[in-house]
Amino acid sequence: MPQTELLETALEEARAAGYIGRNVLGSGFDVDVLLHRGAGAYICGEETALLTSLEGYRGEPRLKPPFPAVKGLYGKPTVVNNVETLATLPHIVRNGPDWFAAMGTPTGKGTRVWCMSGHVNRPGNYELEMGTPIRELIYEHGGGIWKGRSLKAFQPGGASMMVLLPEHLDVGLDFDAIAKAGSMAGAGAMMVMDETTCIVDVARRLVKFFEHESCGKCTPCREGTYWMANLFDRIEFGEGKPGDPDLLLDMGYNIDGRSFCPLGDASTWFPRSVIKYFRDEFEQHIVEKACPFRGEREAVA
Amino acid sequence: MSLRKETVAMIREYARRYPSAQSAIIPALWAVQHEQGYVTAESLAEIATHLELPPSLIESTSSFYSMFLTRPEGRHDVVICVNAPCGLRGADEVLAYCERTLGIRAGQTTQDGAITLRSTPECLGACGGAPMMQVDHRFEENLTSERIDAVFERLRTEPAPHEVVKPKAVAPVKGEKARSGVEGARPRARRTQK
Amino acid sequence: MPLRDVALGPYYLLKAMATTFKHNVRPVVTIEYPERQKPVPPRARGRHILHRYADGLEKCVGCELCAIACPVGCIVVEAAENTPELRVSPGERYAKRYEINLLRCIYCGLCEEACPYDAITMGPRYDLADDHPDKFIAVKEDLLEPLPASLADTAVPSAAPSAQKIPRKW
Amino acid sequence: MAVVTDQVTLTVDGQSVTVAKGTLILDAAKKLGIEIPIFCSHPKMEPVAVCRMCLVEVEKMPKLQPACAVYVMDGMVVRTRTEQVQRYQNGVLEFLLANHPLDCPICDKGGECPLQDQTYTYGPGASRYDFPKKHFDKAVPLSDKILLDRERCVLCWRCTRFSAEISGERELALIQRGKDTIIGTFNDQPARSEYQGNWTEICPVGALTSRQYRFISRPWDLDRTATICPGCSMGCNVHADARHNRLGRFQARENLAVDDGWLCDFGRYSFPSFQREGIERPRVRRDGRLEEVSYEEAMAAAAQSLRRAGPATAGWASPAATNEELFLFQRLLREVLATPHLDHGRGRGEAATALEPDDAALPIADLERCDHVLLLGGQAVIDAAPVLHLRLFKSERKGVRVHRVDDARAALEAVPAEAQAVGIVSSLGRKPEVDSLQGKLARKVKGSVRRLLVPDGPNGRGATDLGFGPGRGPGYASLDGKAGRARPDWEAAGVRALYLFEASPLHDFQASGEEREWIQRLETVVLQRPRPSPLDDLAHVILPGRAFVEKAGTVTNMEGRVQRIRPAIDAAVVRDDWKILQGVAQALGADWRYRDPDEVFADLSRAVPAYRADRIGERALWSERA
Repeated sequence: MPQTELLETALEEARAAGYIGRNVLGSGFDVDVLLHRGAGAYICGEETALLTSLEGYRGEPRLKPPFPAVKGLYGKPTVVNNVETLATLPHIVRNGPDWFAAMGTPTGKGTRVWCMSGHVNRPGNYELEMGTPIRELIYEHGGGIWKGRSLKAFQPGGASMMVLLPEHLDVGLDFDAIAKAGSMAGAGAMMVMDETTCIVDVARRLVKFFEHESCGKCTPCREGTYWMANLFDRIEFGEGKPGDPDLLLDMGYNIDGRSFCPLGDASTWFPRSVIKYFRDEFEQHIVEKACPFRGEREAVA
Repeated sequence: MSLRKETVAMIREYARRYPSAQSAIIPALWAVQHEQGYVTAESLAEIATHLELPPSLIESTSSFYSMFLTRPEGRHDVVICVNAPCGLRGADEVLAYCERTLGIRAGQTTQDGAITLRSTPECLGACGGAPMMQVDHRFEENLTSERIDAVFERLRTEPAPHEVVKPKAVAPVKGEKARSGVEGARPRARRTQK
Repeated sequence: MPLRDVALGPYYLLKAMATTFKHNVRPVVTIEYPERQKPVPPRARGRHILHRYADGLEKCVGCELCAIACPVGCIVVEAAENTPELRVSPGERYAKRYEINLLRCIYCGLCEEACPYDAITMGPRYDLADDHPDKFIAVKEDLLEPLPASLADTAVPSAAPSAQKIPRKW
Repeated sequence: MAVVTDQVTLTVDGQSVTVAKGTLILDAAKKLGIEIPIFCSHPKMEPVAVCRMCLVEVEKMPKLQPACAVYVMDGMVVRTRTEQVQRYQNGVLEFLLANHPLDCPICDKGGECPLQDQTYTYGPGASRYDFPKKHFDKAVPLSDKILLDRERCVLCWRCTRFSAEISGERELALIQRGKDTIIGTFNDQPARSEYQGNWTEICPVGALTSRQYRFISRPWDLDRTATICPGCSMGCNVHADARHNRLGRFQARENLAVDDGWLCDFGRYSFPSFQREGIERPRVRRDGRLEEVSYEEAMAAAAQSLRRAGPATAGWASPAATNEELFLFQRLLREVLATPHLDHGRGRGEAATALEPDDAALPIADLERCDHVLLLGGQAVIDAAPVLHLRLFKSERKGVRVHRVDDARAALEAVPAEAQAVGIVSSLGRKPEVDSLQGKLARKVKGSVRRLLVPDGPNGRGATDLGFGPGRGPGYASLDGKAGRARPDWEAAGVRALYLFEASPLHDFQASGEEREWIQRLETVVLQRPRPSPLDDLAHVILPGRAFVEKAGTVTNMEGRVQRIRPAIDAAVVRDDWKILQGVAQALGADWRYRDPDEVFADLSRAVPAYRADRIGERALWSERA
């Protein structure tokens, strides 16, 4: 059943039960929940872009300051929360803050849902205590790397985060620890890659995603992602030139921290970390004028 | 004026629901797409009249989001995610298989008008079930050739979703997750092809 | 006059004649100008040439960079837009009027340097003489390279002759 | 204890500067003479910081900050030319140029293009982008006035923001997203805005260009003249750019008090009507045929005929003539020919109402300081002076309530009694209504009520001020019972000779068929005009004069501001109008010895003291001085 319908039904039930609407449970407090559906733009995950989109404009981020808490939706103070936060709230309300804080590490309390994808035997969503080692997530819950292969690399926090290597498997799943390892926990999407993965191809797909999702507002992101996507295409399909990895790094310098919102910055993190760890693979693509992993592709399972 | 009375009433209602009529643009676009299956320039102009906004604004907003189709396509919309997690689990091969089976390229519609096939770099949000495809806003996950065949078999006879579901009063429209924003869905060929 | 000189007279005479006749068999150094012209070095800067592409379209787009680069201000360019009916150059723009005052020109070649399309170069012709100063104002038709023979009857002719209504600046 | 002030002190590139709170880093740097490159930033629009060209280093901020969007703070330390900034500027220009066609040689903006200039100043020498560039159709007509080249567009949003923030029409919009973003109108329909020319002017690249100026000239070839737009009584300041003595374009010359830096399309694109073709000589009708003669002969002939008619002469001057000419013409008629019949209404019916000093009591810039503005007549008033709309929209954005009403009763109701400053804007034709409305409003509201009427023609105001009408002399002096008749009554008043003085093809003498018949019966018609006119057939003496853009002098705009006009193109082939008027007067026996328009102005300001501004161009607002 489509999620919008589920949510709409839930809202109707809540309204009928008097949990939302006028005079909630006789408390004299009015609150209503309105379901507003977006229409397909990753950039609307940025809080100001979300507000702009809610106002009916193109979902382009706004200048900060003023921050949404000061001047947000329709110019009024606005709090923007994501689903993860809201989903955690009922449990904290029910069990108390101490129960929640008892879990996890001193710097990262509670639990978090990790969405594991890629080359593991059991991909899916896993809610784990903060601080659980990544090894446990991949090898116990995820059932290890598929087809008995070994791990090449993984991306711990979603499409934009820097790549980590098998040596980082014992890092705990919490924000500080992952940051110390050189990446970020981000959205909690764990992408696992086995030894046969072409890391250039993965970066290419991610950069194409950012190119597609760039709103086009600021120059570095609009032109930079387009250019990077072209470069990755070229390298992956055997037309790369010797200077291309350095060109990518230099473009990363010109985009990261310069774009209007973090989407542009984020588009460069994975490619740059990949060039750092796997520069030889880039060179191989360029020298051999082909992707060295193409032959080992899986057919439809 | 080609929109149905119910749709117009919905658009008017949306305009009242928000502090500014502008906010009703996206719900109104959904309502139109839900009625017709796509949003033409004509409908954009009509939305503009009902919301009392300049039409350029409606086009500006609608073209920004990738889920609004601008021209009639096949009855069913099949989108294959080729972003990294799906790519790792064989999305390219799935796409190639679909193209082979349907005898069309991504971005085209089958001859009988049943299926429009697309691929998108935009994550459709089912990385755990990769490789996946989205059929009329519903997910088909963990694809195999047998599953794909079965889905296509079903789609060849089913009517288009917007022909089945009538718009409810003021309810958000049906649909599960993104229609994709692939190249083919962008309005009008303004760019001169090289 | 000493007798010795008288005696040596014929000798001197013969010696002089020998010198004279020696030149009869030497190669000729004069050129029968203007019937014959001396070849000039390849990079000589003579009168300008406006070039065409192989298909007969003019290279000049009328950007006026030559005019602004010219240190003596001897070039006047006016541009116009190509239309489907009258296509003179490949882009959107062509030179409707292109004139060089050859008397004012110092043949420095900066126009050639400035040209972004290699449309103007300095040619080999240096012998510019005429009987009236007005004849030294070279208009576009004078400067343009002739159409390739193969295209002569099919190609679109250059635009109408430059209008002279506008007062000259020089 | 620190004193709380509205001033903050910051350091830019090692230099200290004190500016008002709420100043952008960009403007603070500008105050020090430090240039920060920009594309999207425009002083009249809200900052958006989309082009990212202006990023600078600010101490204690980890990322580079957009100077066009960050406000100064006390003690801020800004660095604009560090290695990091320079390397980044190089990079962003490389990005902007990656898909830019670099067709500067054929681009109309080439030579005055910020992208070009900044690439030379801050940019890389070469691009590393070696992919095929994005291609769009070249020169798509956006309307009959504007062409759009999407390849050149750098998506700075200036034009779309103009459309939203300055003119409020929201006609241009961004379409698509990301790398496919383009600007355009809804469904590629032709743009209908009256202010499109401003889009071309604020475009920092050659994406939006004017059709009329297309390939006319390179900017460095233009002869630029600072003058006034001949379009209407607004008196917008323009640069008239001509090449080889042909006008190529008008561009806005910002005057914050008048035009706020914008022009309307009617005025901006009016220049082709002023183009002079060929040489013209005076002509005199002999035996029914017009014969070419010298100016002296023609002026003598005119004088002879006019002397015969004497007080039965009527004089009509275009509301586009300069103050100097109007003053001389007025003297010629009143003093030399002793006739009281003067008028400047363009149509026969428009002569009845004359302006009063108080009709200019509300300066244009003060519209922003009113709390209620009544636009009586709505769009009709805007059509008479289109740039007024931009000022009114700006005022609305600042919180002024602008009521567009067509009915005086509705207008009276629209304004609440507690209003502090009320402005009424209307056109000359509705003067009686405005007068009564102002009276009623003054009784109703607490604050002041002022009015601004839009006269016809760029110098309609000046014509009235200088007494170029039947009822009042220069400076609204009473004529002591010697008032003349207005244009509709000339026939009845027994006028036998007519002296018509046209000065602009946009504001010429418009005669109905009936009036033409009357003119045909007259014994003398002297026609002084800048270019062939339909009245030539009726004239007995034709004296070719100069048009608005060809002469020097002053004109007075609707708010009573006296501004100088200068010849943008050389019309040496015809004589100056003031010289012709002086010549005719001398031929009639007057002892006039003006050597230039400035001497006329000196005389004029003695007769009309309000025009005695210390410097021409300063305000000579009637209500304050008369």
